[in-house]
Amino acid sequence: MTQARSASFVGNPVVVPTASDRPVLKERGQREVFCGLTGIVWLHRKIQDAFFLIIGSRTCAHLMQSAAGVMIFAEPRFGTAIIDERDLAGLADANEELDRVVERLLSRRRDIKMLFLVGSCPSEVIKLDLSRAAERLSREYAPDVRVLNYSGSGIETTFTEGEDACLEALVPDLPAAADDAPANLLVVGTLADIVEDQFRRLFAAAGIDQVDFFPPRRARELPEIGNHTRVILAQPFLTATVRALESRGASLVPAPIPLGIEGTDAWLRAAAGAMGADLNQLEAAIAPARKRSEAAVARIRPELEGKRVFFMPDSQLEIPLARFLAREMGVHLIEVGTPYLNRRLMAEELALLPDVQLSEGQDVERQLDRVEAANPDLTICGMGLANPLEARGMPTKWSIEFVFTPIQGFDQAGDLAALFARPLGRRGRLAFGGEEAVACN
Amino acid sequence: MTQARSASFVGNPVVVPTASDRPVLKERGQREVFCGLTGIVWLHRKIQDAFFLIIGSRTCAHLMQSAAGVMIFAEPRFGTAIIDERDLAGLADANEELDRVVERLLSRRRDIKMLFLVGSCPSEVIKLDLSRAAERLSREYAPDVRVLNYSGSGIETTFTEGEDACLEALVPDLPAAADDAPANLLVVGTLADIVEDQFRRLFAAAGIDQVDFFPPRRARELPEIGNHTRVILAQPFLTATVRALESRGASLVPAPIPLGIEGTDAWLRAAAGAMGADLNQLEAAIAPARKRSEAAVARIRPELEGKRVFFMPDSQLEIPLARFLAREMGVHLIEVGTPYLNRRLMAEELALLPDVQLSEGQDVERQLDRVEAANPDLTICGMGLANPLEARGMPTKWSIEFVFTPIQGFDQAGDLAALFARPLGRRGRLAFGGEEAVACN
Amino acid sequence: MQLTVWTYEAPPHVGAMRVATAMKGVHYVLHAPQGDTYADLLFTMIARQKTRPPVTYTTFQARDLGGDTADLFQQAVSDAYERFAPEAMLVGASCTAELIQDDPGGLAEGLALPVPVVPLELPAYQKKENWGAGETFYQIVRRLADRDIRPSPREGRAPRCNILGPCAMGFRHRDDVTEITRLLGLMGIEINLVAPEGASPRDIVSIGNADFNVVLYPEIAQSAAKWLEREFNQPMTTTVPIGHGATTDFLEEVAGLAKTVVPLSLRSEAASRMPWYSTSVDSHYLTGKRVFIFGDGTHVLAAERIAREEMGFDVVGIGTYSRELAKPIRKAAAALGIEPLISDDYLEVEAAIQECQPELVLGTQMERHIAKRLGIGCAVISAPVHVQDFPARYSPVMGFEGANVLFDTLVHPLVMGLEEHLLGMFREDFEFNDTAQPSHLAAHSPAAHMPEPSAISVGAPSNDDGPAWDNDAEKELKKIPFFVRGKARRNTEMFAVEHAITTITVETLYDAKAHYSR
Amino acid sequence: MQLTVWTYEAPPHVGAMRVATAMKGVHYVLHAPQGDTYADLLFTMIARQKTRPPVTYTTFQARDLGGDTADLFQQAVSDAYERFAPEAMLVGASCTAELIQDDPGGLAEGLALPVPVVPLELPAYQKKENWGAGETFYQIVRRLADRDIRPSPREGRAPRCNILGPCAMGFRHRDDVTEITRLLGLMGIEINLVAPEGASPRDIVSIGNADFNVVLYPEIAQSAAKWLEREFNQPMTTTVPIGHGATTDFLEEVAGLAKTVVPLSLRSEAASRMPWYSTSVDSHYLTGKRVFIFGDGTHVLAAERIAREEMGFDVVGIGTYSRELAKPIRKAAAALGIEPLISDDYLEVEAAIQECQPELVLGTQMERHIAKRLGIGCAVISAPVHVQDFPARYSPVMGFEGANVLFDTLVHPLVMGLEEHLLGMFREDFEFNDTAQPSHLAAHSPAAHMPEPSAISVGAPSNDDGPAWDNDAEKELKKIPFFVRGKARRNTEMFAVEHAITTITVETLYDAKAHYSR
Repeated sequence: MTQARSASFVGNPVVVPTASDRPVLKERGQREVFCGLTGIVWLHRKIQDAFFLIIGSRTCAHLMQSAAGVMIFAEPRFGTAIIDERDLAGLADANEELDRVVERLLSRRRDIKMLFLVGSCPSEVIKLDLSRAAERLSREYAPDVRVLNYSGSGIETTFTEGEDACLEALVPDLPAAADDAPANLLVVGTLADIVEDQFRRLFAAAGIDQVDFFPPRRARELPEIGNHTRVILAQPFLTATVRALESRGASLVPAPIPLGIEGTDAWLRAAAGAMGADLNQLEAAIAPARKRSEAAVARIRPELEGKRVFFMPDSQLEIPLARFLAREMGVHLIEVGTPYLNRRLMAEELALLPDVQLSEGQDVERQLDRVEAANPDLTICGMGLANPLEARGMPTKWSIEFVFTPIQGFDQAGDLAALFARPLGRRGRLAFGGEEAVACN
Repeated sequence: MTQARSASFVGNPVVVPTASDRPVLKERGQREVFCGLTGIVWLHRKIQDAFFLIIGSRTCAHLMQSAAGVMIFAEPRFGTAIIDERDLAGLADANEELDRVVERLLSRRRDIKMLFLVGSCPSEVIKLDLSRAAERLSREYAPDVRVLNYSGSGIETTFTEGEDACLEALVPDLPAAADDAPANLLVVGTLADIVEDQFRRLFAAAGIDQVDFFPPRRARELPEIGNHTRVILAQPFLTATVRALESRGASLVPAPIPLGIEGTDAWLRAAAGAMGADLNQLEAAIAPARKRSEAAVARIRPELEGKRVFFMPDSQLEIPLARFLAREMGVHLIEVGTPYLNRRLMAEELALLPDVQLSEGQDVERQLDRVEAANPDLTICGMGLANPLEARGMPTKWSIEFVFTPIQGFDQAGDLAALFARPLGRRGRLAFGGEEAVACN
Repeated sequence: MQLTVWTYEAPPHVGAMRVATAMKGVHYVLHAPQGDTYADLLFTMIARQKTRPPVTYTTFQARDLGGDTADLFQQAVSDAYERFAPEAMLVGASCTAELIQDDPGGLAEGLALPVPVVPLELPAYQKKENWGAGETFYQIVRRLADRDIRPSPREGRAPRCNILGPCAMGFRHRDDVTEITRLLGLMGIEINLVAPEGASPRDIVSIGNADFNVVLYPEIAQSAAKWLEREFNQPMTTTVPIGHGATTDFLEEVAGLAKTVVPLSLRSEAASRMPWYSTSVDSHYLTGKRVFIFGDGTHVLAAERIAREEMGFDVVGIGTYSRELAKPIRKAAAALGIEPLISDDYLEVEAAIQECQPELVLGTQMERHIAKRLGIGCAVISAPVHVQDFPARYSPVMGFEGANVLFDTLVHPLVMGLEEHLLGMFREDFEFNDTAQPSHLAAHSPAAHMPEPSAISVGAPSNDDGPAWDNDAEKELKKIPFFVRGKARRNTEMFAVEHAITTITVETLYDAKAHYSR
Repeated sequence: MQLTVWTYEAPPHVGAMRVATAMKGVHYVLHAPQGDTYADLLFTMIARQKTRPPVTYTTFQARDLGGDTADLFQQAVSDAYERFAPEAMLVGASCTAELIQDDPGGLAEGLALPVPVVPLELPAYQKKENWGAGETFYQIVRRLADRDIRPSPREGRAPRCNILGPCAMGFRHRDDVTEITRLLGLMGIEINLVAPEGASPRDIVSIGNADFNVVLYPEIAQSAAKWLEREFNQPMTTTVPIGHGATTDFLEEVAGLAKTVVPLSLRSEAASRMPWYSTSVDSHYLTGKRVFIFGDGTHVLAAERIAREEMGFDVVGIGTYSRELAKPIRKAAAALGIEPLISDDYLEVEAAIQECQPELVLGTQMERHIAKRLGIGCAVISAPVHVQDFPARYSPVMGFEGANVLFDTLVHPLVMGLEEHLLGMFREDFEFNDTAQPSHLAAHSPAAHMPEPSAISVGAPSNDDGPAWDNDAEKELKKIPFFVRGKARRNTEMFAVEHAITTITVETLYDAKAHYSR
């Protein structure tokens, strides 16, 4: 398979006017999204020797076990130091209390190599200085345990921004690359292990061997960073992390997110271009995977073509996902909400996205009124909102699934399409659903 | 603990007139007992590399899975070659059919070292010659698989007699000991592995090292036998096996069955005596275990003392068990039924057994009339009869449990007592049982 | 001869026992050796019945075979009549007695007892339990039903039916009857009798008093119901009300026969929780799960519809041990485009499941063993019964509550949706090895990691004679979570065979994945 | 600060949400940041409710903290009133808003809405979920109950009661209410209202119309019921009808309050299957199993009685996270002669269970994790709830059907009696290794053989600072089946310590066995 091909996308492109300064409906009102603490649900699985200690209230602890509880097999690698009356009344010294909790934790759990102190709404409001605590504890437990801190508080972060904050906190720990180090490619944002392996194989086949992934699978396997580092994003929500990486000398490779065939193709080409790889060799390397993914995606496209889809704002993945649906699956987008729009990081995505109502922020009641009025074929939304829509006969998809599922890259493009098709297919399979909601509880 | 003690029993002996030619109520009528096939349930666990292939009807297969099914974790090491119309009509040659089944079995299951062809009621009635088949197949599969046969048919064998028939079939395979071999002790009858280990330790401590157990844990570990072999029974139901062993030159050591402290003590002494061991050394060896067993049994005795117990005929263990209950637990025996009474093998037991109504054989309806009339505190009976008695407010104990539970030896004497006490204790614990039977299905 | 590890059905005389035990005032004298008395424990131990089955066994022995077994049988019949004073008696032989050809029917007739005696001819080397139960019930109805008893005119009275089929030792019959009786009550329909369960010979006499028959278990009641249709002009239901949809259809069918209408509340999707629970977003992950269904004909047919229409599964294998219902199973299989497995050979079923690599098995206690060995989830939906199939709690599989029970039962063995995702996402996590089981199941790990089972194995692993996997491909396969790995392996191998690939590489794995996407 | 891996209760405002969601016509405005909206999924996802909880969150952000959060709150209340037009409103703060001290009650009052507004003071750093639910319900009743409404004279009418306590997200509340309503119906008692579940503010107004109150969940209903007793002279029930015996006692108590008698059928042992199933010979093996019980106060107290009187277990550990019910738990523990564990520290519970080495744990979803890690069976008998606690099928734990459900639930995790025997008999059988699990459970092996859990471990294994085992003794211990080995190990070590034995030999093992026989 050495035949060189042009970079033009070969799916079923939907040609639409695009613009990066397109109008956005900005909303302010009740938001129905997780706070940044929720990122721990996947981060504690990704970085296997890290532990995440939230300094917060019972609400934080309950959020974590409710959002993650149904997904946890073994003991989690996270916990909460619950602030109580005595801490608030000044009867207990918060730092001493924290030291005691950390000591209990680390003495029981000696496999921890990195400990994140994670700030929460209450810890922010009472202005607990976790960065000083992290420094102190890091000194105390060096060299066994590195202690870092970041905030996942809901007054500052929304859902996936927790990962952004966590990675940002990690950046200062990245070892500096030598000035004469060869260029390296740093893929940033949590990916499934199997997807990382695939990308690594593709890059290797294209002659790019200096590839690192961030976050790493183990806390001590931190990639080097320097002026020759090319950063490419695997996830869209990494505003602060990119800023921090750039401050370490790295440069950002503009690219869409590697979702769908088109996104993956452009992403790989952008990475290869930035690394100065031979594009013919790249083409030869990726053609087989792209070709089979076209077949896989084409098989599912008829189930989605022409369907009307509404994205509630949740993970910041909404724009890349919408772009994939519109351009590769022929979906009609009704509204694409995002909790926060970073125009710079989303520039390549926005250039591809068809003309559609974009919204940023949320007033959940009004937005649900719009959903109701539009009666979409599929609504992508948070966990709390899905069943009430299903009960009204409107199929939904949990937005969190796109964070938890291997969907990036060619060989997952079919899976990604299938994720969207599943709720529609299910309605088709089931002999139910003709009736209006009737309370059955 | 070297203090020598006399052999006199130290529990709470009940002194009663005993006689080995005591009168027995012989009954003939409907019998409610398993056939000999059921022995496979424990034999296939005891001899781990043997497989038991029943040549029988669907009833045989169903009996096995019903009686044993609730107790089986993994795949059983038994199966049934079900005779069908074609075999009966002579359309198929039974021997060819059997060869085909055995080939299928052995080719799928290469861990089998010994295969028992087990006759059943139908195979006996149609006079299928399994011994010739076994010879033929043994030749064919030598040296990998030894093929033997015996009958577990219900027209010839009752429950535990299946083990007797199986062991009898094994006896010709025992290697002959050299004429000048030292005396060896052969403990005959299935015991739990842990009990074997205990006896082996006690015998070793008493200076008796030449001890073998039969059946062995693996089919190829057959003990030697000869004129110097002393056979002692761990189970009472081995009439044919003893005969076969005697025909190989072994001599039977008269002893009670090692149930309870008294039985175990006498059994160990009989064995040691037959092996010419030093009785002082024996006493030193067994005293600690006996002493602690006295404490264990004494703790349970108050729960059983004075209770009235009825044994339905089932496993042939009835007489030794009744002897234990009467003499060590102060139980009042109402009737002790046994499916078959071998006066020779039971001589030592009968000598110890208090005066009590003995019955042999069964007319189940009349016997249940007697149970009803006596209204015992505890009835030991087969699985099919227990719940109807429980429903009438009469506590029961499954007789099969005494075959499946490690109860022999000093360190199990407490467990044995507890087995009897449990149904009574349960009635005491539960807040139910005051009501007459009310159909609840 | 057939090599049998487990048998799906008992011999036919056990079917007769089930009918005798279900009824009141009946006694069955069975010419049989002592070993056959084991069957009592089915009823008193597995089903925890409080009384012994009304069965007398002659328990003849080898020494009786000379010639007095016929006397023994007559004596047993006389004694049983004396002792139990039944309204009617059944007489017959088990497998061994069949060989000695004593003619129980003739011998019993010779006694000229003052009650009806129904002779049963149940060929033990040909037929099995369900046939035996069906034949027994048919013979009883035929012998006892009074042809002069017919329903009064319909005007001014409620419609009236018989419920036929429920039996002792039946899979959930106890609660199915309660549920169906409740639903018929809500429809305003009177029950003339339920039989065999709870019916006396006297009740059977007036079986003709009903307008129509509700046949819950065709295996047991169909012969009798067809005879009643022919001789009494009683129409019968043909839909078995297992599952939400089938229950709805059943009620419509009943309404047709009863000339009434189904009340609105029973036509609503809220009549059971199945529609909502299955539609709810939490159930999306059930979509397209590959299931293999095996059991008795009635429950397999019902499970097939539920799996497809109510759970959203893909049915990838279907079969039954009920040869009597082979025809409708073949039809269902044809509609699915798959080959049905009509067999009572456990080893054959095991091989078929292994070949099929489903994600879930809906089967019997026997398939539970198979699924355990293969590390696949399994829900029990059919006889043969086990003590676990007689729970204390209300557990019908019929009617709307039955649909609720089935939803829970079918979902239980599966890894929950979000767990699936996390397992797929972070395969390398050291806590996510193959021993990680559905978190709602206690202390478990899949059999895949148990020592190789010593069972009669079904032969070669799936890739023994197929294409070989290279090292990298094997490693890549291991990155796939255990609950879909079997399917991935199978698909890849099928793809390789179709494309004449002899060595499977990582590329083959992904080519196959794309090929079979969805 | 308290290190928490799992928390047994949510914060108190979630308790308030449970009450608001249970009721009709109520809306709750919660001053809280966006993260707190996660609580919606408890209701819509875990309990699969079809509508969002009637809760508006202000979702203030860091940038709002300057000063306009009070305005934000008032705006949210106004908007919510406009949009949802509730009959009554609840207002309050979550943990974060509590710190900024905006006074939701005062702010809402300032709006002078034309409906009752109940301000909730739920100290988030002090109190927890159940207290929050109880306080909310009490405040609602206190605010809305019309003191002029009292029952008419008893003559000539049926007795009438309120059922208090059932709530959204309650452990089996949905079905408990159905079961208790059914039983009260059979007693001829009318239900004035059920609350909070299903009650509107209007219904609460006429709460005084009942003769007495049935308190199903003291954690939630006790404050309100005590107030009603004081202010309305409504007596209340004190027996919680979980278990056969407790249900019987409850019905007697109700009959006393209602001045009526319990019908014979409800006094019979056949009212549930528990008595017969537990008496039946198949259940003898349950006798003396050592169980550890932990959960909320109500369910633990009930489980303790059931375990002892109805299952025949030995209760060797008992505890609760409900500090409100510590007193009766202490009393129960004293009667058992054991120390109760009153704690909401998961790690402490874990340590207690490990120390106790029970054969079965009756606990919550959290103890399920612990039991899994220790390779012990566990049945879930109490909140906190999990999606598995909202099954499709009818699954009460109260009343007679609740007793049936509990019998099945408590027996399920155990190895069945005859299996126990075979496992004990042939330990050496290569198929009987420690991975052999109860045969009725699918594809499992105990956690004991899973890779050492990476959990926050509760420290040293039981013999680290105790007597050492010699080689032979260790080997002998391994011959004991896994499901009693923990107990044997513990007993032997206790015996060794008591007798100042530093090295445990085979003889020590058997000396200890004899010492602890029974």
